Amino acid sequence: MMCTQPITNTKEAKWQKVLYERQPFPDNYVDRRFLEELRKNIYARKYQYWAVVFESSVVVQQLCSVCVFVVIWWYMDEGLLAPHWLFGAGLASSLLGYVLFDFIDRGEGRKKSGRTRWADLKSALVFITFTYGFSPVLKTLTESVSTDTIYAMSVFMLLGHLIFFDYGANAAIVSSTLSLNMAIFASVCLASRLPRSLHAFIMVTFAIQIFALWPMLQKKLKACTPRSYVGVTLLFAFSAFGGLLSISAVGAILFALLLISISCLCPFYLIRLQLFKENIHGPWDEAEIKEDLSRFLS
Amino acid sequence: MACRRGGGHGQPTLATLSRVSPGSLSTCRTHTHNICMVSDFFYPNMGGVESHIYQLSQCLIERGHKVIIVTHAYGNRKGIRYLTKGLKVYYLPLKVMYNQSTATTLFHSLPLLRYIFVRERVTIIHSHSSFSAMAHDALFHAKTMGIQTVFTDHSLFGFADVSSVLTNKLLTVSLCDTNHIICVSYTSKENTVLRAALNPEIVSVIPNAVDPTDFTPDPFRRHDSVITIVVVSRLVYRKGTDLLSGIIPELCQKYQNLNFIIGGEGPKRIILEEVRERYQLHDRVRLLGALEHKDVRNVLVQGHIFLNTSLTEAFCMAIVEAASCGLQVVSTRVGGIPEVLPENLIILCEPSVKSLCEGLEKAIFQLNSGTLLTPENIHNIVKTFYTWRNVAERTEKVYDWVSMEAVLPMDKRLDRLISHCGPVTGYIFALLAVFDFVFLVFLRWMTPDSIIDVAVDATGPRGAWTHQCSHSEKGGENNEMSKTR
Amino acid sequence: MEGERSFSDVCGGRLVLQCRYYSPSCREFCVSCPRLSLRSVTAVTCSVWLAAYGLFILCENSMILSAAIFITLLGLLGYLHFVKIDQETLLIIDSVGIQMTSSYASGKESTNFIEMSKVKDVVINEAIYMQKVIYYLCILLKDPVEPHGISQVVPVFQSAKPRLDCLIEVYRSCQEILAHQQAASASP
Amino acid sequence: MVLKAFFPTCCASADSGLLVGRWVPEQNSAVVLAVLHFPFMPIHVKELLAQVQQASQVGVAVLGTWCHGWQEPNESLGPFLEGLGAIFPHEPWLQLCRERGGILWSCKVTRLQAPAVPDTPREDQVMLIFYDQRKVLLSQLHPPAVLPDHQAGDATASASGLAAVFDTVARSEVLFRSDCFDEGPVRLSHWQSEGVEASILVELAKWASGPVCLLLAGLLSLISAASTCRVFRMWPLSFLGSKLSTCEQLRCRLGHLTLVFSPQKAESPTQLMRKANTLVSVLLDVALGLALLSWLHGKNRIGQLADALIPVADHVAEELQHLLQWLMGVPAGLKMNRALDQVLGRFFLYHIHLWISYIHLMSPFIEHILWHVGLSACLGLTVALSLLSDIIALLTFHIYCFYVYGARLYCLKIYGLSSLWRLFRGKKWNVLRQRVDSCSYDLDQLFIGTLLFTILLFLLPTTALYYLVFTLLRLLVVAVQGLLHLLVDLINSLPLYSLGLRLCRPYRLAAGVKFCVLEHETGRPLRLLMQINPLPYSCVLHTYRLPSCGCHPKHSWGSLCRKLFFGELIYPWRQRGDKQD
Repeated sequence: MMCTQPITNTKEAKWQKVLYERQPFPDNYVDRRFLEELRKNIYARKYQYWAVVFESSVVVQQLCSVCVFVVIWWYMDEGLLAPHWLFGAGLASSLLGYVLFDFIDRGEGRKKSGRTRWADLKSALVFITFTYGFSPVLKTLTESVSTDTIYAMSVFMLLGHLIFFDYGANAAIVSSTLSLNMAIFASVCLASRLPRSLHAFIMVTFAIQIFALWPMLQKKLKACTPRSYVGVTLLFAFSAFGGLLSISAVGAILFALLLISISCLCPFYLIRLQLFKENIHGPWDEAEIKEDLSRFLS
Repeated sequence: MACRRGGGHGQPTLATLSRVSPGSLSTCRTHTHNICMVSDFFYPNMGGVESHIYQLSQCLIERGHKVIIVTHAYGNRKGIRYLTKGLKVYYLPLKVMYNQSTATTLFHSLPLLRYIFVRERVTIIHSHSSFSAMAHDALFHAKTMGIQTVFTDHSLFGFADVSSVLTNKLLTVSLCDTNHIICVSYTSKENTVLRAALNPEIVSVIPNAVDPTDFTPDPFRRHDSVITIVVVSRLVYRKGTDLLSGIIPELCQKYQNLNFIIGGEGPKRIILEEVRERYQLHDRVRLLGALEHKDVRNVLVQGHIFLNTSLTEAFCMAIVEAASCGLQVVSTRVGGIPEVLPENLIILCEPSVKSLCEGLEKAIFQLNSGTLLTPENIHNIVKTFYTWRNVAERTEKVYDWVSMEAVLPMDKRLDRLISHCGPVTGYIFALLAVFDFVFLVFLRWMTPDSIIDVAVDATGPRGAWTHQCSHSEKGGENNEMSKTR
Repeated sequence: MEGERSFSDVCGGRLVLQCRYYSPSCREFCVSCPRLSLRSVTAVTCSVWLAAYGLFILCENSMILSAAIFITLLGLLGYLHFVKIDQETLLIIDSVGIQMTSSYASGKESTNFIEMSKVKDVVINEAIYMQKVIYYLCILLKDPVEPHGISQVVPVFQSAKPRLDCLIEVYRSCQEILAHQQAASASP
Repeated sequence: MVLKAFFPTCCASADSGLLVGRWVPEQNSAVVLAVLHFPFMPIHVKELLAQVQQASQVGVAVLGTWCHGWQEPNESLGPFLEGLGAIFPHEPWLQLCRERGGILWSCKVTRLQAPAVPDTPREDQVMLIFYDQRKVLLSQLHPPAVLPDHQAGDATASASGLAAVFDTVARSEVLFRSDCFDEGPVRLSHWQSEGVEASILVELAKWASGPVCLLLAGLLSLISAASTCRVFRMWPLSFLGSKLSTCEQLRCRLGHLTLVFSPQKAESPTQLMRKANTLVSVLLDVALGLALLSWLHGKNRIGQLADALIPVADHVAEELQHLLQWLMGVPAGLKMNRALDQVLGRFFLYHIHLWISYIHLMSPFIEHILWHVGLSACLGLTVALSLLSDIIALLTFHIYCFYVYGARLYCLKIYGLSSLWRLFRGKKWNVLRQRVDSCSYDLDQLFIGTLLFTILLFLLPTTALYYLVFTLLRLLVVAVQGLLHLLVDLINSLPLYSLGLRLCRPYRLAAGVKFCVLEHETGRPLRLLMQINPLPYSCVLHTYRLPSCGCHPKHSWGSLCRKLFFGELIYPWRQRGDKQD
């Protein structure tokens, strides 16, 4: 097709990648230098297996906390666990965690955020009063709704909590607020199924402890003392496993498999699949701005 | 807009055309084409694609082809309009979905497009801009109807995120059996070839052009007591407005006799205003807001240095216009920009505040030391680079090649779709192509081509316009009005 | 002189164009569609009645049948009286005006007369109609306030949309009369 | 240019004579108004024309001669007619002739000023246009052309084309006054207005109408003054006046009557038409009202009605009670919150209880009230209807209350839920930028927000159901009232007089003219018949419909549905936000 073009004196004329000169080549000429600026995988990262495993422990933690919550709820629903016990345990553990929270980094975080103990006390009071005040309402809230609906809703909400939880990745869908809200919603739904309003009250407080306060402590642990963090994770995982085992063996097995696959297999596959990555870069890419420009506006 | 180029070129071109000989420069100019430009973007909407289509069509009309333009209705501008030299524009009543691009179902536009292609006896469909859904629809239908297709890609696209992956897939499908593709720069060609997995042989590079008579220098409009930096672009992220917001305070603090003139509108305008507030630069940074295309020159000639901070560009018209107005251009080294101007006319920097500031300081130093070329020289150099005549000639060659090719018959087309676009997408779109074909057969049965009136040519060899036959029903006063019922 | 020629409309149906030249200054063009065929009427009626009968079988209620009959009759009357246009006439009289008459199948006639002093020109124009792009003849009315403007566009032969050849026929002879008119008004 | 001769059909059979008419040079057409028969004295003719001219500012002149076929055509006639041209100099000079057959017409135009060109091609270009003088005289062109100012004689120059012809004929009415039977010096033949006796009656009516109008106008002014005095300005009355549709209707009627009986006469035909329409609609209204009145007060129908009314109200209340019972159970198997359900149900039941007792309290007076209401029908059917709608509004007041409570509750829930849903997603509504921003809440905020969100979400179906049911009831009532208002508006605004005119005298309202070509043979002038093209009924309605005065809900269907969904109050009591805009 292109032979119709009289290609003259290409020998001495050398093709340049410029548009402002008439060059003795047809418009669809393809030079040797075509696509020579093509780069591949310049931003690809190399992963260390154990590092990835360590990172994956966050997911394990979250799964475990959801599992623990469900287990506890089941115990209370069955009446095997007296609310006072749970309340006492929760109170003790949260006090312990509170002390730990400041002890780990010797109060730097508190200084940075400038949050006083009075504020903590206040919010704690708010939790308690509101939950206690609303617990009768919660009790009668969903009695006309069928139990299956409630279960489906809370499963859905807990899944959402797991999906939207902030595992430290900067993706678009991550929203810690949403995940926390979904968890609370689920806990309220489940609590409204419990026999008495005291149960409901305690269930919701427990939900706050395990879904709101515990991850904060985790973050700090992970930041400051990774070793102890790993230990805590293992401990937590085993406790969750045990709790589940006491309810149903099959569920426990499946849960254990899930944890193992997440913490061991998935990192392995990630590193394997890295080899097949092919990411094209070139002059046509939209340049991203490296330095932060907020300093001009602050 | 329609009366930018006064008539008068028409007759001489026709004369040369009439006594063209086979041995002369243009190899196969023995016959002319009926070209149909399809794009969602056309006047009254303003932009690079719009002016490209308009100018190219005008030059092709000069060279004796028949050109019509098909776009979607803008507000109450529906039906059929005539622009300068009888350039006929169909504003089709299709729904606009997202920034001036029509919603596509791949089928609903077939009846009207087919009617137009038949009544205008179109031989080549030339679609513009990969962002325009209508252009892709037209390509799809044209292949179904067995008309040669040409596509011009005006934009660059990355490969990183999900959206670009999807759009690239669609582009692959849409271009896999297009006869020829035109890109505006070599970078754009590489990009398109990679995106659509094309054979680079069928991709031509034909740059955009500017009308040098519109952008002439006027050194008396600028005050040499101060140095003025001009920025003309839409104020959006892709044009690097954030970089600009960093550059302004840096330089304004360093040089006291430095002014900025910023033309253009956009969502990022607010950060520029914040910078101006914060550094008290109201007297030195002028924000002009949205500019008409005709005012751009009057803004450009007020400055010494033109700054372009785009983060991605296929072919930056703005810097060519600025250089044509005799300004020293400082620009980021992205996309096709390095190919556009020679080194002595442009200072290329990395897309970062630091590098751009260095480039600007270099330009200012040259300006103060008087080592810059005078605006007239710059204009005279740039004038020869990009002209629409040249673009039209090269596009015409593409048309000639294409018109000698054969359009794939249905079965081959299906094979190509399936083999070329991957298993899943390939089969899906092959199915869609079959549906399209069935729909076309149905339409042909409903209204056979025989009962479609052949339109009276306004342009082209038998154009009522080119030989002013006023007694034919197209001549006369009805050429600027149309109705849609 | 009388002329009767057969053309087709944009949808392929056949039309008959009759030209009557009463005098050099007065001409009449009459486009007539084929009349409503008995077959289609019977087809529609039968289909409606069958549907009604089906409903009647389903729910034993003879109201449906009577309603169906009533509806078909009313629909037919309405169609003939308001929708179906059999004939469209364009009468152009030099220095008096242009008169457009459309006569319905029921014999009802609606006339629209435009004085020659208001007429600016008669042109053929293109428009996007349904999923087609069609030519149509239209009368441009002068804008009373400023003489070169166009205040309104009156389409001619609106129901029977003839194709271009037929329109050109009419257009030519209209232009003759208009030209004669302009010459006469220019000379005194 | 073609010469157009407008010739009255009534003169087609007249004896030979002179053509009297007006020459319109702009579109070179001759409007023949009458034929002046032989024999005559030229001096008499001239003074007659002078009279006519100064009576009706029209340049009437002798345009030419007219010879009718059935006198024996003698050769002396030709030169004699030529000679007439010398006596009555006119440019151009028409010679209209109708041969024996009756269908063969011929017309000759000679221009004395142009002897050099005896017959230029435009001489033979003559067009005879016949018109019915009476119809053209009486008809009124639409849209009405610019009013020709009566000072200048050639005012019709402004009126273009055919409007000029119409105007000429209309203004030279004095010419037609002269009767062909009275023995004047000259004998004219033109259209004769018949029925003189009727016209005498009309004259009497006109003479009498003046003082009557004055009297009534005085009365009406008194009434209106009374209605606008300070007492009615005070708060409750003015509020009621604005809300009750009866007051609206009365006000509107008052306006109509003042318009009709206003002593100054209508200057333009449209105003005259408007007056006539109003009068007719008022008369019809009162007539219908009286009919209703007679029907009501015969055979103690009021009593029966009153006896029927109380049980109906009771029945409605009972139905509502049953509905509430149903809602307090498990309606349609919906999952409602029992506690809230009970609360709401009891609340509404108590209302109904109140309502029933109220009804029974006032049951003895119902009959008298109805009797007085029935009297109001003599003011017109519309007043009675609007009173009826007011009564309906009063009798269904409990439904309205329920609706308002339900709507308020539902509205609160909806807004709370929407804002809490934003909090649930970790967003918040930015008032300054009018958009949703993301924001980071504290832990306790989140907790309380979610708690409330859950509770509201589970309580929503209950309130929504109550709201739905009572809204439907309310809409039913509103629809009934709307129908009544529609009827009232129809009677108020229907231009009956114009419609009747269009029906009986189609030519009185002319949309324009239409021509039809009479049979034509070559060599003879073209003959057209000009007929009046009557105004279509739709245009009549559109042009002459009286301005309606009703209190409709002003918002469209879309906004109505929106309001219903968001639980905002609809017609008639609006929310404060709506009042502002």
